[in-house]
Amino acid sequence: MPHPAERRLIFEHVDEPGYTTDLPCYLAHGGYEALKKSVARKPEELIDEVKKSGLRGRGGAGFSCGVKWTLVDRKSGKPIYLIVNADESEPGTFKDRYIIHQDPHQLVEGIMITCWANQVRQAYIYIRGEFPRGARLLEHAIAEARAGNFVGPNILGTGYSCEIYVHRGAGAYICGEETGLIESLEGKRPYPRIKPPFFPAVLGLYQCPTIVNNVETLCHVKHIAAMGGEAFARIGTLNNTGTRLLCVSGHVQRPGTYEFESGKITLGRLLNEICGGPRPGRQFKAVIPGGSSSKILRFGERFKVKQRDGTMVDWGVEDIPMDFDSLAACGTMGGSGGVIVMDDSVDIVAALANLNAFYAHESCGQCTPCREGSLWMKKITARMVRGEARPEDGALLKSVADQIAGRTICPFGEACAWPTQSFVQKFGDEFRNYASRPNPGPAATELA
Amino acid sequence: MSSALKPADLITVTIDGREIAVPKGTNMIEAAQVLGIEIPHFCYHSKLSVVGNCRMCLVEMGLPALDPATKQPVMDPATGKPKINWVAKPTIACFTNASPGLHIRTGTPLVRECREGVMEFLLVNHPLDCPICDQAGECKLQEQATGYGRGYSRYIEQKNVKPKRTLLGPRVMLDDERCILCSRCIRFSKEIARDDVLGFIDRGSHSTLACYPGRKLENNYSVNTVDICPVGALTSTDFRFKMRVWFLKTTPSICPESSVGVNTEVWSREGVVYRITPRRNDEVNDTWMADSGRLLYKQVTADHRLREPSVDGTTVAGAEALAQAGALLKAGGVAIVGSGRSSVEEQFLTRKLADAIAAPAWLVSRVGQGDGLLISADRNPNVRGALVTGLIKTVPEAELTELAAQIAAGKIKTVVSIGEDLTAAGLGEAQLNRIAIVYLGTHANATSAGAKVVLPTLTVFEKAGTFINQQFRLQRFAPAVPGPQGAADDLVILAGLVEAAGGGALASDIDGLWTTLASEIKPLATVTYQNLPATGLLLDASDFSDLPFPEDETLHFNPKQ
Amino acid sequence: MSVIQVQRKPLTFAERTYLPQVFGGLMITLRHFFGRRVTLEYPEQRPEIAPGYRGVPTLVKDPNGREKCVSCQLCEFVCPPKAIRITPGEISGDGPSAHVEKAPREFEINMLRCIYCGLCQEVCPEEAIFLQNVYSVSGYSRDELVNDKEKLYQLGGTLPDRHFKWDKKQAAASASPIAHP
Amino acid sequence: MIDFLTNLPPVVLGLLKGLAVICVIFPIAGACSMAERKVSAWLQGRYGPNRVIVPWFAWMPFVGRGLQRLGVFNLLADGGKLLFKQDPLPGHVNKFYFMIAPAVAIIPAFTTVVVVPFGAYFDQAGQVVPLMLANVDVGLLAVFAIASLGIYSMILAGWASNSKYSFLGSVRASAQLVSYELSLTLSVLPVFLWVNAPGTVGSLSLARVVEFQSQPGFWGGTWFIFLMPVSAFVFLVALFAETNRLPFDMIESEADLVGGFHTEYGSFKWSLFFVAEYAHMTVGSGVFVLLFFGGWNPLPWLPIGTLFGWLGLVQSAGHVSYAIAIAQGVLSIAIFLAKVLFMIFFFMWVRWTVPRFRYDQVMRIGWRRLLPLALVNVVVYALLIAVIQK
Repeated sequence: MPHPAERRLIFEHVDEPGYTTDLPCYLAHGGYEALKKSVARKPEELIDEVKKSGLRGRGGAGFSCGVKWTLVDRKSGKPIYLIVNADESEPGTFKDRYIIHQDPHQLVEGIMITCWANQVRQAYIYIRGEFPRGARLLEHAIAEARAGNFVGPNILGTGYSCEIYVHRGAGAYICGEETGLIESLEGKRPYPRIKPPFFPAVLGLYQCPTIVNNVETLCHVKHIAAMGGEAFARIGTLNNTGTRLLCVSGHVQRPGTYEFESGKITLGRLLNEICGGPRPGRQFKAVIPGGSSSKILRFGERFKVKQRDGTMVDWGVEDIPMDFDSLAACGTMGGSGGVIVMDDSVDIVAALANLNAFYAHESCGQCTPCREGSLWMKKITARMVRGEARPEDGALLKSVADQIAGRTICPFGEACAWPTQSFVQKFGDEFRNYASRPNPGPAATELA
Repeated sequence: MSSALKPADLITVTIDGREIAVPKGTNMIEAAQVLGIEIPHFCYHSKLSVVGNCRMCLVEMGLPALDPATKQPVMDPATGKPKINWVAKPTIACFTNASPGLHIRTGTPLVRECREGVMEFLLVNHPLDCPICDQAGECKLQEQATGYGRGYSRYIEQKNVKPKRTLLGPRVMLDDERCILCSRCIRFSKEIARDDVLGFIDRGSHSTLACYPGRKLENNYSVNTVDICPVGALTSTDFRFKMRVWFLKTTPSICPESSVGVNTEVWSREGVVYRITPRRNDEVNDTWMADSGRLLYKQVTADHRLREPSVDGTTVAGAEALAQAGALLKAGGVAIVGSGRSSVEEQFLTRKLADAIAAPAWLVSRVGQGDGLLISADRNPNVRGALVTGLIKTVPEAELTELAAQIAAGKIKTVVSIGEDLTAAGLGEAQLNRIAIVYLGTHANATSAGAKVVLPTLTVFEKAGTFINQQFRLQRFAPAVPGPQGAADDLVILAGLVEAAGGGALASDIDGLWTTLASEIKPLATVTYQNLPATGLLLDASDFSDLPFPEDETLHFNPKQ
Repeated sequence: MSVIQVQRKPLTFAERTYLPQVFGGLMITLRHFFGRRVTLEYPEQRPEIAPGYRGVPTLVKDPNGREKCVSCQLCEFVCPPKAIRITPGEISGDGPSAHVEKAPREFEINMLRCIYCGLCQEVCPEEAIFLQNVYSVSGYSRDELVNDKEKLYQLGGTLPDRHFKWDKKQAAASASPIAHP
Repeated sequence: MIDFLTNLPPVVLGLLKGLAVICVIFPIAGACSMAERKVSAWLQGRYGPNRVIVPWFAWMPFVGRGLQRLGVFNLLADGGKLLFKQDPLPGHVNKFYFMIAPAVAIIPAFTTVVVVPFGAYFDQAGQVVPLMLANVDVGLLAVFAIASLGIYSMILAGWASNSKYSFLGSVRASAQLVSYELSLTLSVLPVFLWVNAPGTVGSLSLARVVEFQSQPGFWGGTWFIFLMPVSAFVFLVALFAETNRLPFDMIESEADLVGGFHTEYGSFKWSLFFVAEYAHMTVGSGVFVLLFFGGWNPLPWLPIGTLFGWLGLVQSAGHVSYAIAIAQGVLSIAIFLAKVLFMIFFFMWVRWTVPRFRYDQVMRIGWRRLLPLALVNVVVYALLIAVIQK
């Protein structure tokens, strides 16, 4: 059962007894009503609604969805494509998969509304290769929707046709980056493109204007279409509208995916109240609030943050509201909503070694700093965990990370540099003393 | 090139505080080069598409701040110049094209730090085996590590292991550990050679250059990937481990492979040629050349090279052979078979010889399949030279049928062949038995074997001269190595023959000859050998515009235009 | 740097006559006349060669008996009198040090030209060439004084290695999951 | 025996004597070159030549080894080498004068020996008979006159060599010789003023000078070096210059003129120059010993006659004992030779101690120091002698 503090839009029916992924079940719960309503309106009106809603992309960057749509080059005469980014590869994030597994038709409806709003004739769902069941569910849902005339030619008798294709990736983190994803979709190595000039809104899939949206974002579009942009904007806080899916994992009593009004719940309440606090006899040590690429927060840190109205507040980690702006003000980011919790049993160097191993494995290898830097950082942390740490390794790690961030083609550079930068910055003492630590933790031996 | 542009097409950009006007869209590496500012780079190549993956060319970029209301540039009251908004993150110069008001800075601490960082990253998994690497000495990684690197290593981990000695094709060897994944070779194969066989496999730092399974990098332009490889990852199997480049002297030359006239550098040491590489000429061959042309230097030391003058198969002194040839010429009934492989100067002297004894002259054509890139159908490098100098009046044919008929008619008793194999040119045993042959050439063949007088001459690598290519572009080549002891410069022999035949004394040195050339050949009136531009000189070809040349379109030549 | 003007002391009369100085000098030489002889009687007595002595340049092998020179030709390049001549060659792909790829096919040092400057040793990136303690070189013909590769290795012998660079490289390669071709 | 000798025709006798001179001086000069090498070595803490040995000597215990260490056989080897090695004749030289120059060098060097007494014995009358080839009155004048001819060889050699170095060397040498000849001559004047007291038969014979130093009594037995130290000094310095020895070897100047006058010479011709130089040095030393060191007198105030007396080597009156005469002669020659050898050693000692003067310094010393000194010396002694002998 949902926690009383939750506000469920996307997860409204999720986990309801008897709620299935089938079309009849979805229709019985009011499915595709929003689509029907939408196709009766002008596409421009819908874009306005989304703009009014203040919806921000849920993929990680938090870019305004309405603005993204307006940036699309509609004058080129080329077809416009919609790509649904279901390549949910960020460690600690599992919300899109949950949506697809529990309510695929909601996504399909969101896609169709978006397609109508942007007059897209072909939409691609790029789903991660590791989600075979999700892909099958989506394919099934699309077939059902086509049978119900929600997808395909002449939708709902409007004369508007749109096809959705499911494309399964081959399993690379970089395919979650929109231009890398586009390359992959085109059948090439997913080397991210250089921006500028290759903004998808202008030169996207097959050099045509392309919209790339996250699964959660598109689900929100459905709700915006249903309730209206202004109503949606009233949910959550100013500039962080709507609800937010948070995926809590790690050392809490009740990990899971929760949906809250954006910014209405603090990190402390989320972890202690909703998720049941730390494991018995343990204390929270650190938390990564927005997927593994976001910067880590150490419990005990204080943040002086200037609010929108000009007042200064002094927050501890527990007091940070879970929205894009507050987390950014505290030096980290909302990202994809993957909250990774670590208690005092965690060997922080080993944790970083784990993350670095991931990033070294996932670097595409296109540009130099990330390609060589990520592997170097992995080798350093792996060596440290292996018991060959040197006191200067922390500083070296930081320096290597500094050489990556901001100098790469795609944001992966930051994604792999930020964890290292923040880990070393906030747990510098542990890195310095790692060589002389008294008792290597079990995680260390496991990693080594 | 830029002088042809109207000033309106130029836009002003500011590099390190210095302004320069460049055509719109010029990228910042090229623009900075004009100012003499070097922006280091690995993956960028002016003739290939830009990918921006090496990140070596990071610079700071700024654009004039615009007033949001008026869209006019905001002026800085302090300097009176537009205020510049500098982008916080560094930007790659190779993908930053000139736009109005663009500012870049290449010498700031941030840029320096970026370069140091990228150099360090490039070197951490590089094997640093410069002592055995053929690229050492012309390696951009070495140069830029010296110029922009830290000078020390902080890397103590195990380096990546990748395949070494992978044979990508018959002429290209790959050492993956040295590869910095700049993808120049991939782009070249795809975009220039149109043979998309290369690609990366694996990912991240373990990325490895490889051929498409079952394919090989064996197109006739494969060695260009070796040239453009900024490190020693791709090496030429022919040049591999032969000599360090810093010992080699380069001599500008022209590839005699076809009438394209590819500009080349000949790399030699102590009289031995080690390799040939393309020399950039944006009007002819850009920075490329065919693999087949690179091997032509082997003819210098070929076994069948003619090394001694001979008369009736007996080795004699040069002067005696020349005297024998002169006697034959004076006897009359002489025909001359010139060569499309001779230089303009030699063809001019050949014409003089023909004039002196009123001998008819022919050329033998060599036509093959053009590849549309840098090998044209006409495999003689200098047929147009023979036309310009007046040695012949029309495009030559492959068979000397007219000569054969004249021999059969008994009009011809002596044939002077300039390096042409008469047997291959259609003269049969019956004709050859009736004539005495004076053969001037570099290599032995059936004709030289049966020649009365053989006068060994020099290859294109051993002499100075000029060729006129298919565009009627006069291009110069210089001697790279000395010729064999017994061989003499073609010009000396020809001038000697002219004199022996009573044609008067002509200069036999290149500069002296050019004064005669300039005065006698109208299109060359203003030219001397020394003042020829490095990119060659385009001659007026209107006199020959209706001749049926065999060439099709190549890289910078379109016969239909 | 400031210049200090040193006033030279005026000479005394005795000094100006030069005779006391001459006499003093004579006394000094006389002391040596009766003093100990310092000459080394060379062929019988051999000088003690100090470490770092720059004798004849030689090629050395590593403790595993592998020739260290990879024929990078830097010594040939740096040699001021151009005494070194190297013909590089490739190591066949099946030998124990095949991974090194390159070794000199011929290596000649002309001792008639060598000036013992030691630049070749200094420049050698592989620590393969050493000026060792052989200082007496003689021969009956010019050819004899051109040391070929065999002679150079014979003179050089084996020196301890601090790095085992190539062996480590080979170990890393064979330990790597990527097959070494 | 002696009779037989004395009764020989003068020409034959002269030839024999000349032969004797060559046989003595030539080896001495040769030995000096070896001595020079040994002395220089010892002065510098070296061993010097000590390698060569003849096999027969090698078989001799101790002696052979000792001779070898002394470098005696090196002398032979050197001589042999210089005699037999190829004698180069450069193409650019004036061949005649080039060839003749070494001979011209040798002749005056050996000739001067004629008037130099090298020993003495007492005849039956108790008169001292000096041992010399020609006891002529001109004595010292002959030495000076002939010795200064030596410079012609150097000028010849330098000029005939047709080489800048040689020419400069010989020009310097001639200038130097002229400069120091004056001082040399002036320095001995007081000696002869002293010796040739008014009224006596004037003589410039060197034997006379020795005789003078052999007189009994304090003043009589005083060597002239004590009576006339300044003269001795000036003579010595001028002698160094005259014999072209360091620090006055303008003629060779090997630091700036390669080899000076002999730059173009080699092998035997070259060696002749050195023999001449050493011969000059030997004769010069002899003259110095005779003039200032008491000749064959063993010690100051100890005339040789007294020594003979102590040793019982006295001729009984009226009867000439050849044995005694020979013994006396040998002893006096030995004493004289010892002194000469010491002087030669002194020459070498100075050479390996004092650095070479610059040419201008040589000139300045000669003209502005030594000549005034010699002049003053003459005047002072002339007055002094005048006063005393009055």
